[in-house]
Amino acid sequence: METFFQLLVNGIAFGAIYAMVAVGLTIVFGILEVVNFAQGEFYMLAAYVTFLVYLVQIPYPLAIAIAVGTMVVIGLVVERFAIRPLIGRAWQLPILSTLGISIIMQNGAIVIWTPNPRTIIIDIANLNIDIFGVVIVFQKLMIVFFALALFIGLHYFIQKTKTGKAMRAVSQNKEACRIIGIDVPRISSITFALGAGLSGFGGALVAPVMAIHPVMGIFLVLKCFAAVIMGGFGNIKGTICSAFILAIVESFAVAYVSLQYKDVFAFLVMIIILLFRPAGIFGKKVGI
Amino acid sequence: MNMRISKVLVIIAVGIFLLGIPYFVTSPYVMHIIIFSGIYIIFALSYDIVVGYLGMLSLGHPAFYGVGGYTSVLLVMKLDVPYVIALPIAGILALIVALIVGFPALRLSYHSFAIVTLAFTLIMRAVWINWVSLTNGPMGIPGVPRPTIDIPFLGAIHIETLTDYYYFILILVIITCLFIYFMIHSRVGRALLSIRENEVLAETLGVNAFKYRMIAFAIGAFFAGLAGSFTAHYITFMGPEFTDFYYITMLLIMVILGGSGTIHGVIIGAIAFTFIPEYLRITPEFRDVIYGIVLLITIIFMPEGIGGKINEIIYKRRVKTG
Amino acid sequence: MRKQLTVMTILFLFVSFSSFVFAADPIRIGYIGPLTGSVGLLGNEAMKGATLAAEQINAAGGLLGRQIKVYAADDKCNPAESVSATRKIITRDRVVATIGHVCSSATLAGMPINKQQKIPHVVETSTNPMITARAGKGGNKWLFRPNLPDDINAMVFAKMIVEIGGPKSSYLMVNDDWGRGVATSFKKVMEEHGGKVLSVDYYDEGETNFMSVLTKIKGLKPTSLFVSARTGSGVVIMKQFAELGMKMPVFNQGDMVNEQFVKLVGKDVAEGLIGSESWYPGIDRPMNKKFEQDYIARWGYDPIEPSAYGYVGVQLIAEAIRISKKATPAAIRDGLEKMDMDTISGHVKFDEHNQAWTWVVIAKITDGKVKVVKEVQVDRPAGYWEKWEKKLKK
Amino acid sequence: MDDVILEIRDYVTGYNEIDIIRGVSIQIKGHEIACVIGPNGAGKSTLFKGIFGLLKARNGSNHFDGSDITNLSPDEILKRGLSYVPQGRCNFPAMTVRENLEMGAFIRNDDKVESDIGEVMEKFPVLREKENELAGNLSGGEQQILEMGRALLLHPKLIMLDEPSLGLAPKATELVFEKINDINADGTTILIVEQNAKRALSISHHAIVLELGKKRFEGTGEEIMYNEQVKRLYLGG
Repeated sequence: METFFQLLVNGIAFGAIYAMVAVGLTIVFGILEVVNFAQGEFYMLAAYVTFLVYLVQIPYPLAIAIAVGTMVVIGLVVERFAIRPLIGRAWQLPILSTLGISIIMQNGAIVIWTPNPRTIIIDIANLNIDIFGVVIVFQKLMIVFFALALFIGLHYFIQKTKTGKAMRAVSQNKEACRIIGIDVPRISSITFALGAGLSGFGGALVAPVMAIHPVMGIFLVLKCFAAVIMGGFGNIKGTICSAFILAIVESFAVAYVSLQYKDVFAFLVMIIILLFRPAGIFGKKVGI
Repeated sequence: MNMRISKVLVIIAVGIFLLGIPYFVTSPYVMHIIIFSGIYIIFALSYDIVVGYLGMLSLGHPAFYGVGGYTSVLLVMKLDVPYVIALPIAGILALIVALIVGFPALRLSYHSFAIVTLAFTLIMRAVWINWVSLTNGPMGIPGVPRPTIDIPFLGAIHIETLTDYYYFILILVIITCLFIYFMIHSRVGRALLSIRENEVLAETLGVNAFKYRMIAFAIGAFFAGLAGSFTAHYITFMGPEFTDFYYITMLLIMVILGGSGTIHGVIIGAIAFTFIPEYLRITPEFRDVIYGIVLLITIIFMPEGIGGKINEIIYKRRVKTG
Repeated sequence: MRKQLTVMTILFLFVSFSSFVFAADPIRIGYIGPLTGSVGLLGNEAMKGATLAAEQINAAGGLLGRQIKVYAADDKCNPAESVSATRKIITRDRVVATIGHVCSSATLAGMPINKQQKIPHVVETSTNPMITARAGKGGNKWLFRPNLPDDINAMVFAKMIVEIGGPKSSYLMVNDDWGRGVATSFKKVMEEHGGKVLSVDYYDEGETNFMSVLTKIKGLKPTSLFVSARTGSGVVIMKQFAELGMKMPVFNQGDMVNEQFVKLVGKDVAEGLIGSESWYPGIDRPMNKKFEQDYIARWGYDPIEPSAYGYVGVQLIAEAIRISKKATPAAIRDGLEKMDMDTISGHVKFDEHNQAWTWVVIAKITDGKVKVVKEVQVDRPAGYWEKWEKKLKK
Repeated sequence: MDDVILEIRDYVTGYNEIDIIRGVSIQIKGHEIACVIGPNGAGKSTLFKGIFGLLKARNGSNHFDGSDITNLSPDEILKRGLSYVPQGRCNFPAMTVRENLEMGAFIRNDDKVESDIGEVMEKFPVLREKENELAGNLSGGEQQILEMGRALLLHPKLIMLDEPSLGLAPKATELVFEKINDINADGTTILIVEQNAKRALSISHHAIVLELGKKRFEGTGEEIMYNEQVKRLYLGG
């Protein structure tokens, strides 16, 4: 029984991380219609920025803010120079361009920081909280908490604020946006930066409990793709639910079936769902 | 008439040049890279059928390369099947796998297709790594025999030296080029182009888009399988590393920089990107960064690639000269 | 028409490139190994060790009046790349001998090229028994291995796991040729000594989530955990091990018992880790102490196992040249056959399968420092090669 | 009649390398309903897109309400009081009717938006009725009315309507034209493109006939309706 609950808790904690990165992917897809292969790299870079900033004795919460801010800026630059010039041309081009960015960032990280892993050691982050034999460290609790807070904030932002409404509008009908005076490229930039920021937030949060290395993003982002497809491209709630489902399925499958096929479970779930529901479990909504 | 004669002369010259390569290339290392260029020409051309002519971004191509490699290696080593038979079976099995994967995947949206094919590559890789009793898992299969081709009445040809391998891959490259050339100039090719340009319109003209997509996807897999089989019997080793994601980056650069949808462009891309990385005297860490930058710059500034640029120049000149 | 011309021009360009003649002044030695990718760290460390050895030899006047120069080629831990890298370094850099390879699959794919080109190779990090089973007598006479294969390590270390760690063990291994090889040989030896393996799990390099598998292992209540992992995954495993409040002793085959690792996971988490290798820092011999000091002086940080292996690799080639008094590939090969030399990773003398029988060193992390527990000189078990030769025939 | 509010001079525009509008000059006076008719491919929609800044002018100029709007961006043109309702359903299907109307006031930053939405709903009661329904669930006519209502939120001086009755049932068409008349009655100038030429001409004060990117005829609605040549060519007898 302990094992069961421990696995559930593990699944939820990783689900929160998957969801943060996957939501970024899904809103970028919803608005720019681009599958962002570099999303995992934002996660990786943010972890490195957190590490570097923490190294010069800047307190961890501030380090998170700096990491997220850096990712937002990088996101804006990437969107401006590698995505925007390609919008409206062949649909593969922006995807290939994000793939190129991903290769550059990942190998650039190897060049700059070597493949050696780095870590941040914060005692409070690694504090164990033991509830009847089910253990979770403080930082993972924080990750789940911040993820949920972020999703609620994001929901409010998209539903209520002017920029959020404009984002929804762009994802539903770009033509209509232009005739009511919405600056579509500007909204696209904001969205891309937001996606990068979400991913970066995830990276900054896991930095104290994971090893930081150049390929940490790749493994993660593949699962996030699965979550995005399962949730229905561009469907935020569907993506969040799928991310948690995948992480929990993975958690149990690893313990009860096999660790070797860990990366396969998520994809099998995704493919089986696509066979029956080509638009994902939650269906593709119009817009985000 | 004049044009035609000069064309024939050029073809003869190129033919002599290609046949003569083993006689004036003395370095085994350069021969090795030339043979690898041949492998990558087949691999990249087969990928271009999917990316360039079909217009679908498949990330599943390395898996077919692996299917081909494992199939012929296992057939030859475990069942003593002659290589001449194992080679086509490798291609056919890759083709069958492509049909099975394509059946659900080609009905999905473009983006889902890209990710599902990526998932397929990862799943196949997991199978090869973990099905130890069949594939020997991550240890790989060392000591893959070099190909022997039995010809009735003439005896067996043993492919052993680099020169032998060179002529063998040359034949395969020529077969692949001719096949693709005739395919794109046939009904199938025209159907594919019409689907790529405007699927809805093509459907209204009675082109069954799904059927032609399946055909193109399967043919691409077939040639990838051949390339995989050749590689395994050339390296004399087969392992799951043959399906690294690294190959996708390389293929994309060859195809996109070369010019997707142009045979000569892709050939140039494949040769250039087999030779350049080998000759670049830079720290290997930088190489992939440079790959990424080249890919990015090509996409942003020259999405039609080198082949496309050449076509454009030729077209303009023809227009000018009338 | 233009396309054929372009192709021809490109080909000519590269062909002419290759005919550059390099002045053959220094003795050229090639290092082939992973310089990029997930095990790139190990290859780069080995290269640093090799460079240090070459520099020391040069500073002492070189060999036969010539300097040594080490060239590097990246095998990316990939068999196809390994073949290219081997051909490249032999043809283009005109090396007279090569050392290297971390991944056994890369070694197995590169070996035939060394044989074909008649260039001796010293493989110093790969541990798959198949490698030397295929070398020497009746096989590839150009390949030599100074470090011990997995199953030999197991004979010493697996027995010790049962002795210190108790009878029940769970395995967590990297899913590659090395991890799988270690698992198989350790399981066999442990069972022979009355141990029981409760579970064997394989993870892919780069994995970041070990929570579930560790939770499962925790539930099985083994008396010890045996991990074969390199530094990167090792860090994540140990962090999550501590996160779950697990307490059993952890044994490691790989790169977790070193001071870089202690820095990465923190003193408390690393405390008590036990590992085995052919080399550890802190072996109490003047030769080893000098190597460690020199390495720190040259590169600014502590050496890890591959650093030592790369160092030994170059020293062996140099010694072979000294023995034969000639720096040609064939002479080096002959020199290696006659090798009888003390190195920082044990005494190297190759047998008929070109395998040296050195020692196994056991070390433990105590108070955040690596402490050598014991060194065990290994003798070849009776019937060892016969067993592998039989397997190879199958 | 009032002063000229929109003046197009020798205007040329098009897509890619092809000119669709090949030198058109039109003057629209304030408070009138003007319509542009012509066969398919005459460039009617292209003309509207060009005026609204969605296409670059290749020659000539557009002046609106005393200022040059040639090649201004759509939001600049909107701010000067020119709104545009394009052809087909051009709204946000996954937003409610109210949200769609709010989006109409996107470029406004004042606090009167709420009351203006109330006014629009007053004018078009069907929108009030379906306030919280998703726009995508509305009928074609209702969506057209929604889009017209949305355009009104910027208090435009001129609205360009591209094929407002496209795909609508006769009854819905009637309703839409009724509302167009209402909007005009409030003092807004209307410029309209219609395939339902007879119906459009019947409410228009001023009509322009385009053919192959050039102006062929111009006159009052009535004149054009009864012009024999126009009748034979475009009105189907």
